Amino acid sequence: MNATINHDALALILEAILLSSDKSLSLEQLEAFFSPDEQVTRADVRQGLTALRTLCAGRSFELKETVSGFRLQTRAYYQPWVQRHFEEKPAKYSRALLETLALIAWRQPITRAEIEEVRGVAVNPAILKTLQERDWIRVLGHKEVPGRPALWGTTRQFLDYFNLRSLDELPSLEALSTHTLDELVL
Amino acid sequence: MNATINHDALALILEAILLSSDKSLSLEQLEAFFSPDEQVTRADVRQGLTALRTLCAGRSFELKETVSGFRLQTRAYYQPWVQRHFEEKPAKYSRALLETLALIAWRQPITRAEIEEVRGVAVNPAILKTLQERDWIRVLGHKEVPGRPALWGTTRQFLDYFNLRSLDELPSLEALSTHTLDELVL
Amino acid sequence: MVLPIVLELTPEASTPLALVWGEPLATLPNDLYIPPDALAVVLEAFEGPLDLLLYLIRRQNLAISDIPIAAITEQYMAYVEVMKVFNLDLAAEYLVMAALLAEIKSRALLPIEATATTEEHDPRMELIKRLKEYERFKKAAQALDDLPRLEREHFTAHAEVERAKQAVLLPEVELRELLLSCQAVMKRAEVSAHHSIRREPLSIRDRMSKVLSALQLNTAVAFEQLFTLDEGRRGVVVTFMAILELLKAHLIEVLPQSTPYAPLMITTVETA
Repeated sequence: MNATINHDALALILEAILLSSDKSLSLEQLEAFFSPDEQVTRADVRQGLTALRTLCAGRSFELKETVSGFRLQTRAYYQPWVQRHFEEKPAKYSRALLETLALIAWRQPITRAEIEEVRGVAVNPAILKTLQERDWIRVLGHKEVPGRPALWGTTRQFLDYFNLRSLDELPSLEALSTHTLDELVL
Repeated sequence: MNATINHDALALILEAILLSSDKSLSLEQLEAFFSPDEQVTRADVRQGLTALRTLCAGRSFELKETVSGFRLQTRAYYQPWVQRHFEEKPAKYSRALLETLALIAWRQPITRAEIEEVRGVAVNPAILKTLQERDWIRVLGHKEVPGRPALWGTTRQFLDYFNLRSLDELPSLEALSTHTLDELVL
Repeated sequence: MVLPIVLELTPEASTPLALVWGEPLATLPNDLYIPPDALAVVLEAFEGPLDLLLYLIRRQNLAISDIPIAAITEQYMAYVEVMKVFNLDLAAEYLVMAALLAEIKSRALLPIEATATTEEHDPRMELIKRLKEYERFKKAAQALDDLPRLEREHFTAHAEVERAKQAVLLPEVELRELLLSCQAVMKRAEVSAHHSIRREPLSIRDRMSKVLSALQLNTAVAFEQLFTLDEGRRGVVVTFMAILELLKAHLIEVLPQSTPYAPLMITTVETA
């Protein structure tokens, strides 16, 4: 190795190379970043990487060796913050979903057929699934009619989400049909 | 600010956020990475960034503020090595492209005819297309003359790419021209 | 025709052309093979007539304002002739400039009084102004190119993130939205006449759900256990009505008593 480069300086060069790379780099690939007159051997690269690993102690990122080589990656500790890069903007729920949820809230226990009867259209099973996954609705039992359809109702999580202590706090259907929304104290 | 986070810890969180971002992030955007109960204010983010700048001393990368915010970038010193990510030399821009871009940068808003007037030659449409595809220039409006030609100006991406916080950071044309005349008389 | 030019033609592109232009142009045989791109390369080195003029002026270490117009015009015309000789697709701008130079040159030969009257349209001053302006932007382009930039001096520093679990942000819903939905759906249902919406106090509906869920957890629940005495008389009534509604709807049933006055056991309806 060239006398003008020590292993700490080499570690920083490797850091710059890895930080500007979009993929992992093998020892061989890293070696190729140096020109022949720099006389950086594979052993030097190895030592440089060891020095780099030490340099990264106490930083937000670490040197990671994978099957395809080396890369710098943020430490698991920072996941909660870093994660937000990948959070997608929440979609909006469809009108069909909100109406289904409203019917389950005000008319529980209610079967899917009953929801369909009021809404006048079929309920997409995906809607019930979404609402279930959100823990807002659950099956309370089964109606004793042919097919034993599930009876849906809302959950404690539903009340929590909407800041309600009980379903009594929902405006009554009478109030809904005779008053405009603004008149209802929300 | 939450007592459990100090500014050095915050600096490392900001480091992780910036290292995992593919674009510059503004103070506002950085602030949004923290949940309300972390109680990280914009002033905290600012202090965290100052701490991060210090933390980067002696590393291969630095904190850079450009027009759209903050990013971490490798230092110019590492250019000879980092450059080799490219199989070939980095894109060298033609004089025609650079002159066109210079006219748009210093003289915006400017029409194509005005560019041609100064340069004394027609502007190849491919140049404007290239500059647009790089997101360095955009149409700011149209000049109220026959034909309503497009008025060109530079973008934030242009400033980001050339490490500028604002157009004010471009060298002044006066400085450039006096320098030129002295040189010419030799 | 004066041809002082050929070899040191351009600052950048002289090497490949030396072979072609080793001899004075006038002696070039017509059938000499000229690499078709050679002159194009030369011309590409100039960004137009202004750039070529600047080059000619600079070569003589002159300030723009001191242009010896006659000499420069001759040199400029020589270039244009070369371009013509090689049948180069000569940009019209070069010819326009040639005409301008010729005009300036001929004016210079006129008596001073004749030119003084048209001073505001002095084409020489105009040209000098344009040359200075162009040179300014030539420098600006160079200054721009000298700025440290991404993908050359600097690279965005990027570390990988292990994306173990994807956080999905769920849509937010306001109670107001839910109310609007309910209002909308009810209105639609009322419009279609054959649906009569029974209006029951919500508290009974709520209690029906609670009773059903209590029965979900246990196979059978004592009737008394379904009541919360703390709720007072109204609560008891509501629960009792809920149980009656559920019985009416055949959602629950009362198990047969094993002995008289044994506790009433309530269970969900099981059908085979």
